Amino acid sequence: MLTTETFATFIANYARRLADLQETLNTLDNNIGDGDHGTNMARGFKAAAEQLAAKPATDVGGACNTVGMALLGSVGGASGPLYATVFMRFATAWKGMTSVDATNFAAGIAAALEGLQTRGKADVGDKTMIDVWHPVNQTLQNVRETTTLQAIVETADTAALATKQRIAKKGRAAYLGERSAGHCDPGSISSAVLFEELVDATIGGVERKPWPKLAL
Amino acid sequence: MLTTETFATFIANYARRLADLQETLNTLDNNIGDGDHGTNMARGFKAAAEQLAAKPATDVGGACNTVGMALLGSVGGASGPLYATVFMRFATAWKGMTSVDATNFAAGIAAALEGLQTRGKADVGDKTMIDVWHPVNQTLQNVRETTTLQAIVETADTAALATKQRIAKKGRAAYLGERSAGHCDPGSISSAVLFEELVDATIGGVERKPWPKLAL
Amino acid sequence: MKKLLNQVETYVDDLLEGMVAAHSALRRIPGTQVLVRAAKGNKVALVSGGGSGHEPAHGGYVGSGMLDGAVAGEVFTAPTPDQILAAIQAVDSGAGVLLVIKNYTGDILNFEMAAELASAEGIQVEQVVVDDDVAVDGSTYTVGRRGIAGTVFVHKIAGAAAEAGQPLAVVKAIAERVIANVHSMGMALCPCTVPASGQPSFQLADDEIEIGIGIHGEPGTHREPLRAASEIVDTLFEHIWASAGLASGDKVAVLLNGLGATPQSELYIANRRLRALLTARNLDVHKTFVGEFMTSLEMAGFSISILKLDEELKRLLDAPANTPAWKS
Amino acid sequence: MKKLLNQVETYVDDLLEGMVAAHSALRRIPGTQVLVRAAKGNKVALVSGGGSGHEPAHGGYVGSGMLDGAVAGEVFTAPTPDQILAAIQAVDSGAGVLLVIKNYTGDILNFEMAAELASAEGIQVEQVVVDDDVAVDGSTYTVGRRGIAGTVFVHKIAGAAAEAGQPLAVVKAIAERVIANVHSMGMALCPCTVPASGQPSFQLADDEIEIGIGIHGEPGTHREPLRAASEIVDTLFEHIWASAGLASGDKVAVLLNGLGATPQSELYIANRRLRALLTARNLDVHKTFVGEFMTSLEMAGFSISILKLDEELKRLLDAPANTPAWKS
Ligand SMILES: Nc1ncnc2c1ncn2[C@@H]1O[C@H](COP(=O)(O)OP(=O)(O)O)[C@@H](O)[C@H]1O
Ligand SMILES: Nc1ncnc2c1ncn2[C@@H]1O[C@H](COP(=O)(O)OP(=O)(O)O)[C@@H](O)[C@H]1O
Ligand SMILES: [Mg+2]
Ligand SMILES: [Mg+2]
Ligand SMILES: [Mg+2]
Ligand SMILES: [Mg+2]
Repeated sequence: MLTTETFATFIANYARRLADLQETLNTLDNNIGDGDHGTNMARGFKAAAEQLAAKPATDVGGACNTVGMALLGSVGGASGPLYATVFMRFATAWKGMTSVDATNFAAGIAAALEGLQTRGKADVGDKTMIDVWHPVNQTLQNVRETTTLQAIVETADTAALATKQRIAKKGRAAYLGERSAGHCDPGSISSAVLFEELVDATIGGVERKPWPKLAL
Repeated sequence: MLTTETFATFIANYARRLADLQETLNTLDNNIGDGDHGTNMARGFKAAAEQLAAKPATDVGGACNTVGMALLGSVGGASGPLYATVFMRFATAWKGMTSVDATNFAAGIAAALEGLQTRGKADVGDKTMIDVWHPVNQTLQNVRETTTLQAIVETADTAALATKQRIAKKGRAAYLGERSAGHCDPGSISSAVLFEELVDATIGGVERKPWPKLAL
Repeated sequence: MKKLLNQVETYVDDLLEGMVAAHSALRRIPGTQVLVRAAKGNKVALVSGGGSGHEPAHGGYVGSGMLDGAVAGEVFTAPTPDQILAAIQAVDSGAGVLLVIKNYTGDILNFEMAAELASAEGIQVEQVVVDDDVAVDGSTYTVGRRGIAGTVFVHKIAGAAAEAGQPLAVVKAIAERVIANVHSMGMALCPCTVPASGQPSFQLADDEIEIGIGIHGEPGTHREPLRAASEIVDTLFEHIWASAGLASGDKVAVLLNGLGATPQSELYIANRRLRALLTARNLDVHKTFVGEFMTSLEMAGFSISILKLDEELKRLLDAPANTPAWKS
Repeated sequence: MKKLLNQVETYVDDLLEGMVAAHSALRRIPGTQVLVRAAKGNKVALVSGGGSGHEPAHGGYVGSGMLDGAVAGEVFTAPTPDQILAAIQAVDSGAGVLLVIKNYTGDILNFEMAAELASAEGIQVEQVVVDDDVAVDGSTYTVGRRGIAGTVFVHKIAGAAAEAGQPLAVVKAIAERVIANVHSMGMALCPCTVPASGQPSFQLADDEIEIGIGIHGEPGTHREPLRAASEIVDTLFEHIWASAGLASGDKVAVLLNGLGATPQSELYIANRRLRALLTARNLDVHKTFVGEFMTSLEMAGFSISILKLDEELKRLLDAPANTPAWKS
């Protein structure tokens, strides 16, 4: 169950994962962008985890708000406003809740996706993190059991790896044109990892994928 | 015998040798200087050989003057004025002569050494071309037979290689202090090659030393 | 990674401190990565910025006749909205603020969020997006073209208009006229290394160059064999010519921008050919600027920017400016 | 060797052509490698020069308030006397010519020969020899110290005195006062490659730096381990301090000179520490110049020059100048 407490665990764990994966994400971004996605994400979620620990929230929405603001003030780049938007939308969707049920969970993800698309104006298939958030949202429309949240991890992982063959149409990688094909989108990988940690903190038992081996 | 004709041969051969040795001399200069001695010398004597061929001299002194002026206008660096001075002094010493006898030959070398020291103010042992010209001049004071000119080649070769262990006190290499030890002085090597070609054109039979192997 | 730095984490902080120490006309807003003029103007203010690693951009263009504020993100990372907002708040005199943004998703998103926040506070904010890089054909990718070194012309010319007391709408219109008339393209001989990553941003063989390079170490549109400087200039110029809509007799200004590690001698060697090409097309070169204006750390390579001038743009380009990196 | 050039043989010719194309106030004396002001002054003239590869030096300092002529040799090779003579002849207005020479055997020999030829023609010629590099202790080696980036201060200040109409003897005396009061030292992270040789001028391991580097790609006085920028600045500053005879309360000008491939960000990171050191010794920093002033092709590294100012030197440093590479 996603609660104020498991949400904090999620953020702490995700921050740790990002620190470990920083080089992998940078290398992915080097291939088709400017090589800073790992540094950006690690810096942002370190700040988010610290601020959440310093000022524990009393509800999930409040915690999301803290994370969103922390990201907004520390990441920059394209991913900063985008991930900040995700958590701001979570904050609105889950405002006042100390635990989030399956329906609200799905509503939060849908709101986040909507926020991402409003901000970034990317379509599915443009080789951005939308390529992960969109299928995850679809999976959730079908599978509403909290205990089957595991399914969205599979969806996210598969979707993230599937960005590899695409030609980027949005973000910095778009300037490479066809040269962007053959490399996974870094923001999609960081999103897949987010779902691994979100679901693991919520229902446990998620197996972490060996991303450096899979994505590089 | 050094004649107007053999002098022209000397310059043509020396220009060719310098073209072959350009990289070796550059590498030597890279070690303790700025890496241009080979380029400088090759450029200068190419110009000298061309100008001498274009406007053949009627006496050795005139040919020396042509070479000196060509060097002055094409080399630059430290070696330009120094080698130009050598040929200007030759020009004065051998003015009007169509062949240079042993006594005049020695006088010309002595005048060149004196000119080098007046211009460059280096002492023997400072790890400059003086370290070659000075012993060559001394050898000539003792051995005045044209047929034993071969002796000055040995003197020059030995002296040039002996610069290796010295610490430079003049020229660009001086700024390296003790780090200049362990590398032959490029200007001394180019001077040794000059004596090889000068003597070979004059009396023949000089064996060209494998400088890239010896000096590097 | 061989760099002159203290710690990777303090790279931007250290450089901003060193910049303010060097230039007394710059002031850093405490607690931020924002540089503003020490003396605030009473006029429309210009704010630009982006990731760090482009020095002298953007802080080097803060000063009379150009920018009022420059916001520095981490290396090659667009700055966060709170920093941009701090810059807007600091420079606004009531006459409004023009944001000069380069067309990258990160820059746009962060500057736009800051603009929304500033507008909510009642500050008049307008923005222009520079997209001078013809390497990327705007029609194929919906993101449009990138903004690169031509941005400096926007700073200079819109800055002169603001300095002359023009209202926000006019300053914005002039900036847009510069953007419409400036076309650029770059190439790289060697990549650069972002301090935080420690790895070269791409690998190039000894006989390869990247064509159509951006200013963040990212690869270009494609690779070509290394060849004579003049032939490389020809390639870049043909791309620019095809997009720029220039005609015989047009007056232009030229910016030959080193990306960081290219000696000025080589920039001049490139300019020799560029001038010959411009002359051959009967263009009237009003001014040529050669140097490092918008860099990618220690990348070796250069970009060409050509700005078509009308009488007003020419006058504003020539107008006085006094900033660390541009004096006229 | 990866360089932006056409042919090695035309490197200098091409760059001079590109330079003249970029800067309409420069004129090249036909058939030479000499750049002079397009408009000849009626005053004492300053001529400087040396090998190429130091761009913007020396042609970049030709213009009002600085040099009248600059002579370019081959890359890192002192120019020949005939070229220097052509420069002297072209700039002399009858008021005499001051040669600003850096202390290298090659430069001295060639400039001296040219001076002899010019004097023989009845031109008043004086010379000063800049020897600001404290890395080489002048007393140990009879050649004395090298001349490096501090030379630019000589161009600026003696140039201002000449522009103000001072006679040759006074301009020379002022140049000598600058020389006596400027002290410099440099370091390299990476070597450079002279086009004609095609090989890096030395080899450095990834964790090594050269200390006490000159400006011709030659190795420095010794090697040290790579360390934080601040510690490197400390090392250079201590050497300068030991030689410069500075005292608490002295007014100074500072030049932080990139050698070619060092990003401006890193120069500013160095300046941050340098300023802290100067402040700690209670020196009054009148002005700081950060950029590329006297380079070694694409060498990575930098030098620090500190000039002790008196009232007159300060006034002349601040006086207007308008050259491609220095505007004030
Ligand atoms: N318009 C967009 N919509 C959604 N996601 C985007 C968009 N543009 C970029 N992204 C995501 O952002 C990631 C890059 O983030 P990052 O490297 O941190 O920022 P930057 O590109 O500014 O350096 C990409 O991998 C992509 O997933
Ligand atoms: N003062 C001097 N007297 C005699 N020879 C000198 C002197 N200074 C330098 N040289 C010679 O000049 C050579 C270097 O010539 P070169 O590399 O062509 O010029 P530069 O040092 O100006 O680059 C040295 O190897 C040395 O033999
Ligand atoms: Mg990135
Ligand atoms: Mg040399
Ligand atoms: Mg980025
Ligand atoms: Mg030399």
